[in-house]
Amino acid sequence: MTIFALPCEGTLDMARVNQDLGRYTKIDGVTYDEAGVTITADGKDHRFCMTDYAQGKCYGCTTPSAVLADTLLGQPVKVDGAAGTPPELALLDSMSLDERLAFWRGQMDRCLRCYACRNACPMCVCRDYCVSDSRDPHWMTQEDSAKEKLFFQTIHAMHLAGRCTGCGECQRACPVGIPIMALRQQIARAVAQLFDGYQPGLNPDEVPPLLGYEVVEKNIHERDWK
Amino acid sequence: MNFAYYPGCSARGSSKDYEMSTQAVCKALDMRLVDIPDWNCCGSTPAHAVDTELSAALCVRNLDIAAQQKAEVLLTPCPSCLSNLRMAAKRMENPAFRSRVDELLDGPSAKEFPPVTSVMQGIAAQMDMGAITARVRQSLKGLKLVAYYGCLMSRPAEVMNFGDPENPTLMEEMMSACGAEMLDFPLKTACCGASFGIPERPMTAKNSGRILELATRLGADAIVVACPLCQMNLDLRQDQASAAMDTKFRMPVLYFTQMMGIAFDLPEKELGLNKLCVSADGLIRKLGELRREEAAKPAEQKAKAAEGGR
Amino acid sequence: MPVLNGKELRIVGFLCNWCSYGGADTAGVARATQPTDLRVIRVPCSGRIDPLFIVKALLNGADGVLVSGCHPRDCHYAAGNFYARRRLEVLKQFLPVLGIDERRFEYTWVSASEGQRWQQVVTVFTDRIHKLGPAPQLDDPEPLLKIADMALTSLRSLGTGQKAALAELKEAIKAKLPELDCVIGWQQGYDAAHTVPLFMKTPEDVDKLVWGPFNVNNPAVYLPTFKGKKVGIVVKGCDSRSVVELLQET
Amino acid sequence: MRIGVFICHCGSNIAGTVDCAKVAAIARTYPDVVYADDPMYTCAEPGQAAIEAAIHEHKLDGVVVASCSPRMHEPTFRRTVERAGLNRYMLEMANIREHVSWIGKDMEANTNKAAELVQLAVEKLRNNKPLMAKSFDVNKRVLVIGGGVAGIQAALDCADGGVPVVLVEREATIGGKMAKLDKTFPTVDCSACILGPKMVDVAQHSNITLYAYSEVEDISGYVGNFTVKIRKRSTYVDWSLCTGCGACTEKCPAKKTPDAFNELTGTTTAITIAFPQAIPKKAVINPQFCRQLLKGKCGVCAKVCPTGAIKYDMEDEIITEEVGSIVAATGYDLMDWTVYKEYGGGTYPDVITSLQYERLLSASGPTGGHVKRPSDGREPKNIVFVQCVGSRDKSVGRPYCSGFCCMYTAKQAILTKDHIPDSKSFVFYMDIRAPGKMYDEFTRRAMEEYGTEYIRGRVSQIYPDANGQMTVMGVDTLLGQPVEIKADLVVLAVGVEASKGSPQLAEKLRISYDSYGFFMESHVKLKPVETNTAGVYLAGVCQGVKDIPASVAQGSAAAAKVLALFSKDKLESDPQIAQVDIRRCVNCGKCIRCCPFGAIKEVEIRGEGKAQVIETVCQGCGLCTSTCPQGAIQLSHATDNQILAEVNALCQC
Repeated sequence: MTIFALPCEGTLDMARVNQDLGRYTKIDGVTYDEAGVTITADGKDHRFCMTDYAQGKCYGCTTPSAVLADTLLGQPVKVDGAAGTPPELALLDSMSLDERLAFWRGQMDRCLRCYACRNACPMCVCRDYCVSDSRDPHWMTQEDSAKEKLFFQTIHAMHLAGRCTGCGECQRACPVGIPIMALRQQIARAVAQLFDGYQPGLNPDEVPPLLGYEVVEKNIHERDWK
Repeated sequence: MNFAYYPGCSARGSSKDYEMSTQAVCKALDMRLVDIPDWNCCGSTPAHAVDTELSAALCVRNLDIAAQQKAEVLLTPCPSCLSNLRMAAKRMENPAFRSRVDELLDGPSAKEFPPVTSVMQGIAAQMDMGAITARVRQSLKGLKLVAYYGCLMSRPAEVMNFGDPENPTLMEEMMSACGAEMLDFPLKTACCGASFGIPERPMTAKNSGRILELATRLGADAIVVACPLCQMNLDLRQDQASAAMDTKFRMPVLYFTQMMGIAFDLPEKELGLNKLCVSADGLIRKLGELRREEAAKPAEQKAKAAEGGR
Repeated sequence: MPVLNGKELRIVGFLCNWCSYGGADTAGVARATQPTDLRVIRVPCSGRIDPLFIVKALLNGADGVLVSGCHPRDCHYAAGNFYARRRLEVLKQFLPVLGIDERRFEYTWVSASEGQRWQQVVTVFTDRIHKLGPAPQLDDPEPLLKIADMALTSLRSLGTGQKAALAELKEAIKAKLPELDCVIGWQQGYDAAHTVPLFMKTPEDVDKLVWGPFNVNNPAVYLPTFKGKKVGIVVKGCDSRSVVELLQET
Repeated sequence: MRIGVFICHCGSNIAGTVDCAKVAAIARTYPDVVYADDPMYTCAEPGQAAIEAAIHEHKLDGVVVASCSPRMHEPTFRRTVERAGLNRYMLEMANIREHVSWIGKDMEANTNKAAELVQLAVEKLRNNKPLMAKSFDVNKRVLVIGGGVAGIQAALDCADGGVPVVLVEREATIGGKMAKLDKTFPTVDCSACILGPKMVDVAQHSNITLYAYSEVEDISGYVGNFTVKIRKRSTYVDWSLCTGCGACTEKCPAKKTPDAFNELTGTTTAITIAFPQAIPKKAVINPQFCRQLLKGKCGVCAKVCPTGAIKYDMEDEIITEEVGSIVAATGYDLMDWTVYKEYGGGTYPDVITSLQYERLLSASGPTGGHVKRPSDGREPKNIVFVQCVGSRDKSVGRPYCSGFCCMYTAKQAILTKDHIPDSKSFVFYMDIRAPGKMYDEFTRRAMEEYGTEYIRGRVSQIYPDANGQMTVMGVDTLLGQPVEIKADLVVLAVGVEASKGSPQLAEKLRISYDSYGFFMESHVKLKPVETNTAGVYLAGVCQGVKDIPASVAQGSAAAAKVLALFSKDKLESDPQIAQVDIRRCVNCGKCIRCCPFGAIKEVEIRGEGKAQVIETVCQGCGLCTSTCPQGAIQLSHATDNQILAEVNALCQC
């Protein structure tokens, strides 16, 4: 495999872009400037500045240039500071346990169970053999309930534990815009905390943390039962 | 630095010399011992054998005072007091017991008591042996001593936590810090029989006699102790012990504080050496001669001697 | 079957056959009285326990889930519990984001000889669950809709990448193309404001390659379909991490 | 499916706190359950017969037995259903005794819980499939680890049974602790005389390969097919040439070498043969004391050796052996008694261990069988024996009884009287434990015929007094008086602990061990020789404290287990192993990465890479199943669907 790469300056959050474009019949064209783009739809101009309309992941992105490439053109981009809590996770953090339950209840009611999230995920190796639609093993019913849908999100998140690079395709592909990144982000945070700041997708030689172990785990401690 | 201090009854009576020397030595190590106000007997009388709650109450009252004084730690010279105070504090962890004791004291006592520790451990916690050596003015180098802890200081292990209950070594460390040569003393934690001093006189005499006999045979110049009862038995009753072993012991029995006092070259009257029944004069004389001989020797050795000969 | 209403809560236990199940037996043989809530599912090894079993239980009405295996180093299968330890710990930290109290799930180690310890574990855990009370169910609460605040400051300057060396990149790709079956990238989609994947096989295809803020999707998703083929791929920084992760696993 | 359910009363063990009839009634309402009954004793002959009858009568194709723990009777009931023509894996058990009736008295709660556990079993059973065992070849050779009396017995019995034996001994000679003993209780016959012949048999038996001065380095494989790496430690003597003539030991100048065989009671030479009856009777150089090896000059032994066997440049050698079964007989060591500071903590020369005293008594010992005090070589007149030093003593972390000390102490008291007629022996004891055949009579003899004075109580202090005697202070708890005895020699009956390195060996064998390092048997009462690892058996003290007759008996028992195992040409592999659904497998390799046994390999099937389970290697832990994202690899009898069925049975609101 050969990897070609250019330093990335960010990509647009098309969900929010479309929201602000509103209803239109035809896009006449796009003009670019350094800081953003101007989209002309039905003769009307809409300017979108990158700093306001980038995808959530782009703001906290620490790897604008490819971490591994055979052909890497352009200058490396300077990144200052470490990524903070991503917006989706921050939202969940701000809630109580009961609120979170209610939140997912609401979000899952909106889920169409279209599996776009799964199909867009580059780390979903199962492809046509996803447990969500198999009978053996029979992990899920086909019932269209919040429970089943949230359970599927959990399956996806768990299968990605220690592997998800936070590329955000699942959430971007969601036709109803459910912030399902939050689930992956929570696990990523746990994995980083447990395994010395481990971040997936930086070093091809590393073993994914959940496919390995230490006899003595530095950050996992026996609880006492007194 | 100030320390809350519980002298205990004997400090004001039979073991005045212990009290004096303790005060003097601690002063020399700038540890000021401040009596807790209006303290009372710790119940280290038959009380604890007769009525645990009553004897605990006696201790708790003292602990309570110390707590009101906001003392960080309470020091006491007497192992018997120490063990009673600690026992009481431990028993008070049981709510039922606590409520009964509070009743006896009419009024709830402090939720938390300051930890109680012996003067010996107090000193050790305060400074390392090097610091003690540094304070030595007249090294005990050349003296052969045995440390006798008695049965109380290290037992029960979980309450007293004084190192290996069968083989404590703190007193040896302190004495050798003062330059003395400490002989291995297998009977260091044997019982001197004090608690049977009245009803079982002969047995007491035999127990003490055994200790004196071994110390004499090992060629010790003196026995160093840290317990008023042990001291009384081995010193005041040395003749009885001699009789029991039909021999004549002449074994000075000094408190470790008196020994340190000597090493620190503190005035004899501050150490209450005159209160000893078996005189320590011979010991002092021997020490004097040793030091004079040394003084005669070349200077650099003298320097060494000042370091406590270590 | 319903739990004894008011009396019991639903507590599910997953026990490894060799240590903890034996420990529970030992407790029984010793007639060590325990709360009755726990229902034990016997598995060969704690390593067999898929964390999803636990989520399944918790989402479907379990008030508590207890997992117990052999002590580290004592696993009958050498290392099963070492893997379990990592996975269960991650699960424990994951649960709260779903709105599930992590105290409702616990894992521990009990050996076949530790009947007393087992009694202690069951008693303590059951008490804990009773203190927490019945678990709230996903269907109970009124839906709560909130939206994340996207007003963020970036760690680096964002832009539209107009100065990017696209031309050179195309040359580089063309140069490599002969030895590759295909190179994955982006091309303009049905209008100027959208891109779609581009699979370059000829130099002409390469000319269609575009670069910019509309290159939203992650081409790495197509890599597995090219398994065994000589494939090239154009990536953004984030995409490259997916590629690296895929490399880790093959 | 047609399921039959049997709720066992287990007399009153279950029925006492569970309404078995009610549970049976509830069970009848479960899907596919066509028959339910509550017999008095299901495991008893009539109970099992009833199950077989029901299977025939009601055409059952699955059975649930609710009774004791499956760890107890699963094999029993599997055989039962098999006799009735069902596949043994069409049985499920609900543990309503250890997990229900024995841990609570609340009838209502227990009955409800029992019914639920039965429901779990039914739901699991509905997902069960018949499993067929595969068979594989057995390598009919056995490895015996440890050449003490237990290991020797196991080795000889196996060898006599026609099985080739590999015997590995850590020391330079076999014989273990028994070889160091002078006499044995209760018959007071010479230890060497009864053990010697057995040792010679080992040396001469055509079926036994002996690796002395060797240790087990690594063990891999599984029952029937173990591969063992053995480290032959360097002896610096080529044993193929050494005749054991002893010329080297006479000439060796390093005469101050501590004598390990004599428990350090005497000294020996740097090159030495442990003792006259040693097997193999070969010389070994102790590199810590050999002048040639330390300073590079001496070489006397090389000069005097008539066969030129000395090899100063010899190195360790690793040998690989293939065996089908393993017997662990690693024995014991004495605990480090120097923690007893009140006994001098090892500083008094005349306070010795009982094993050292054996050497002083032994004619082949350092004193030629004349009892002499280590300090001044004088013959002791007053000997005090202190029992339970490091036994039954929580304060030093040794709460267990070492079992045989009471007996050998009595023996040593008797021997002392024989050696020194004008001597007087005292024994401080806690309780006298003499339950064996002729044992109590023996201790009585020590007291009544030999006038040994037994004092019930512990010793508080031992210290040397004036004329080189030891003062032993203790208490006589029967008289309630302190006692004090002047002793010329004090012998401590030091408690035993598992031999050094037992935990490490247990790891290699993949068997469990307790907190003291003793190996864990499969079942305390019913499987005292087996371990939880198939094909690995235990003999002697390594499994728990026992005396010579018991060790010998267990050695033979272990041999019987090995011979029984080897009586089959092929073994059945447990079908409860992982299976790959190649249609679902995407060859992501996660299972291959995790498997602790390397039991999964990648194979090419119709041009596609797929995972494949090596059936004989798979141990059935199921780690792969919980690792595979698409559930393509399933552990038979514990599949996702079977466990999910149980979860769903419990959680379905």
